[in-house]
Amino acid sequence: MSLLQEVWQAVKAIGTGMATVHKRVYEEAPTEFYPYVKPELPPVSVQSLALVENEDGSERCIVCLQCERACPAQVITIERHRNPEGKGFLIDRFDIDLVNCMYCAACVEACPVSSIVTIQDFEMSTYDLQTLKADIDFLHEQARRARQWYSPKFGVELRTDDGRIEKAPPEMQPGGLAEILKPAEEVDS
Amino acid sequence: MRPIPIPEDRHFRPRLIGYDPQKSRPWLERTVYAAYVFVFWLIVIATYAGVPALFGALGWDGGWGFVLMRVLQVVLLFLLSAVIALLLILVLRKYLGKVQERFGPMHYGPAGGIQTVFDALKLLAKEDFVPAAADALTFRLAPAVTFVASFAMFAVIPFASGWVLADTNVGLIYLIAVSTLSAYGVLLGGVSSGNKWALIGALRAGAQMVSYEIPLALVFLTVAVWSGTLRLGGIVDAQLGLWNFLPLALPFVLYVIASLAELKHIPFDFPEAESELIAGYNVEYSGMSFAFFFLAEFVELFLLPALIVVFFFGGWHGPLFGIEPGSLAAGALESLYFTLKTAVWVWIFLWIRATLPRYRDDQLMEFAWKAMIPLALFGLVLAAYMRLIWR
Amino acid sequence: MGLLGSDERPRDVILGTLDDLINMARSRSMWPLTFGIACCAIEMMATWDPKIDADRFGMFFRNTPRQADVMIVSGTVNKKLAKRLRRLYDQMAEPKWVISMGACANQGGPFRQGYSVVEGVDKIVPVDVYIPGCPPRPEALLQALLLLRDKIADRELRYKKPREIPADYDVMAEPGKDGRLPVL
Amino acid sequence: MSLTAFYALAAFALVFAIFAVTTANMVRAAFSLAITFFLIAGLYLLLGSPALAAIQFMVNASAIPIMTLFIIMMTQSRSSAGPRTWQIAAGLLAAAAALVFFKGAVGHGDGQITPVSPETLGVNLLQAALLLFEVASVLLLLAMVGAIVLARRRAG
Repeated sequence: MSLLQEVWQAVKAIGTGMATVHKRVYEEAPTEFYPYVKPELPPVSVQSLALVENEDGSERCIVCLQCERACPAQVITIERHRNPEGKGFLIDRFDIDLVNCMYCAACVEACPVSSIVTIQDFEMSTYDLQTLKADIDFLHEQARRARQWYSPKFGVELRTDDGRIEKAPPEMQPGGLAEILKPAEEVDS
Repeated sequence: MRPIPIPEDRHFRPRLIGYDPQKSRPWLERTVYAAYVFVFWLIVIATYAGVPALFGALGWDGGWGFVLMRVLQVVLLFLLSAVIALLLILVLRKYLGKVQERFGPMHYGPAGGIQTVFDALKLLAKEDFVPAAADALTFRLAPAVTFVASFAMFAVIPFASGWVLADTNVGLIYLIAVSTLSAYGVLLGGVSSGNKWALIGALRAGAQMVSYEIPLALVFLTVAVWSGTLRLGGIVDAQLGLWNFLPLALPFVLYVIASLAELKHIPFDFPEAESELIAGYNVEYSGMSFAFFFLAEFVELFLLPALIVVFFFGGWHGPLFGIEPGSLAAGALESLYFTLKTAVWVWIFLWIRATLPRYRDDQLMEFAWKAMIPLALFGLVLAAYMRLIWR
Repeated sequence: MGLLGSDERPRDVILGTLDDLINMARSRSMWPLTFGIACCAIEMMATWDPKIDADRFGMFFRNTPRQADVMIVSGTVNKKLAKRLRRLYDQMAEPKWVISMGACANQGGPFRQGYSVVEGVDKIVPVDVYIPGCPPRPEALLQALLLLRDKIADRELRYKKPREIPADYDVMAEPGKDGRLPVL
Repeated sequence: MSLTAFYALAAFALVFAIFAVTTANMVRAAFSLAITFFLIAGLYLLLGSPALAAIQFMVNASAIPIMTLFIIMMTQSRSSAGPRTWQIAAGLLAAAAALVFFKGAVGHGDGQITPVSPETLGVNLLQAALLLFEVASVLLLLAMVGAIVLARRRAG
């Protein structure tokens, strides 16, 4: 009898498995249609780097070399000279080697003025590696193309349609809505 | 300052070519499948009714004219097997995708309908490579042998009453012989590749196919004993009152299991177990030779379910709605019934493939020799006894 | 790279159309080789998961290099692996393409100053598409695969051809302190 | 037409048989042996016995060469030295002896082919030739037992 029972168990198990598999057919697939629909990434997702300018077009970067020192992969090269008319420095060269970059965002953490930021542009694949040797123009262009970016000091910032830079509403900030709304809810209850 | 010039265009976007569904469209998918099945049906009608009618009208139905007619029919059947492979690969990929909660191929052609055509074209144009360690002649022959072995089964498959190439009275023995033959190409391909994975895969394939040949042959004999004939048309006609899967339930289950093993199909896909042997016996094959292995596999995936239908599910039988049997319309309708019944069984085989994991090699052989063969012998004796009592 | 002639040949009507058709078929049925090296390989697997589903574009993995069209180099290639990588590339049947995935495969990435790291897989095999990132997102890999599709479909006229790199296995292994090549 | 088919089948069967015994590559030898058996099955078909042809196809042309291939794979011996001179001589001698022995059968057909149905074959096998049939099965059983004994001894 135990043999028959074993056979029955096996048949039942296979039947259950096949029924489970068949139910999957009617489930809705979670597929994003990537090249047709561009996926929305969370604002803190580090896909590429950019160098933000101020709204009036002046340089936000103060050329303090903090990012160059912080970079673990040593992909940032900055050359500067002292500003002849006033204090501070002017940029001669600001290169980020996006080929060898680890996208760890240590430079973004280190930046005191939130000039170097992370953006969510992941479509950086290329036929030619030289397109990824980013100079300052390219980094600015990346920032201008981006609709939103992130730095730890200012949080998520948005570029509006008329070119102004705004701080994102609290629900868009990282860990945002939950953290901000929690005390309020506690007060309510 | 900068030694290497940087290109102007830094951003590359993939072109949005291809059919853009944005969501799955089940009706479109079904239309594609139906179109393939319709082409299949047309070819069947052309092969078994069109060509003989044409040759009869021309008066070439004797001597060499008859040979020419048969050659034309075989060419049409080759076309048929290509359609089968294109459809079944597409259905397999889309069905496995559905089961895994994703879409299969869906952007090239309506609902991905011509994806497999692109695959076939690519394999045609790809380099066909013979490794230095291989025995070139045997290496080249093996895919052809594999394909011919599965293709030869078409000779005795009845698509409708009288729609069969060779309605021989030894059809069943021929089937046993041909299905033994399909181990050949696999063995030859594996041995001649000069590759250890191919050799192990071929060894496994040979052991598995030869072992499961025996229960398969015993089931064939059981059906022959029950129906009292070795002719496939006769077996179908003997099922007019009652389809065989009811009285022959045990041989039917054994047949399904053994044909899964013959197909080298999950859960018995040892010869090409990807995680153990890279691709098994066809590891060194590329381009067209590999395509022929693929073609043979999917033609078998059609033929073995077709044999299930012939042996156990009444072949071409179905309601004829008052059409006179023997006419062209009746034949077309019967072949449609046969095709649809086979399609259901192909789907069940794919379902099994989507569900079960792989067996273990020694368990497989143990199962064949210690369970399948005694049960098949028991089924044979039982069928003979039942026939003595009831008929 | 085309079967029926090189790109330099002037386009004629019949062969040109046939060549276009074959390139179309090739571009729409690219089967990558299962060849994962490092953390990028995890993202490579994720590209075929339900969310991204590269199988929509007719791509699925083949385990044997003979039947594969695209090699995705997904991770750090050290000098010992370089020889194997080139061997796998040589085993692939023509036509074949290479995608370099992630910083390590592109130019060595954070490990580029290591003594054992190959600084860029394009020193060993001709690379068609590069993906930056450490590791790149699955969508980025899908983008690269589609860029490669466009490149193949265009008969590579618009793009610079990757340079042919000779299969000189000896340069891939650095001699040891005794001046002899390591036994691989 | 059947005469043409007969000559074609016979000629190819001879060619492949000669190739099977002369080639040094054992895989090719096994394969051409199988082809020879196929062609002989075709000859049976021409003689009006499809059942015998199918059985020849099944046993001699499929099962036996597959076993041979299996043995070749297991022993990893891909090529042999090829036939030696004395082997060729012995083979020719055996062929001549066979020709003499079957001299009476050559060229004595009356051109009439009587088709043999599977029923006739089965009835003959189990009535007239029952003793031979049983002796053959006992022989096979002995071979099987012997194989098992050999395999067990090596394992123990």
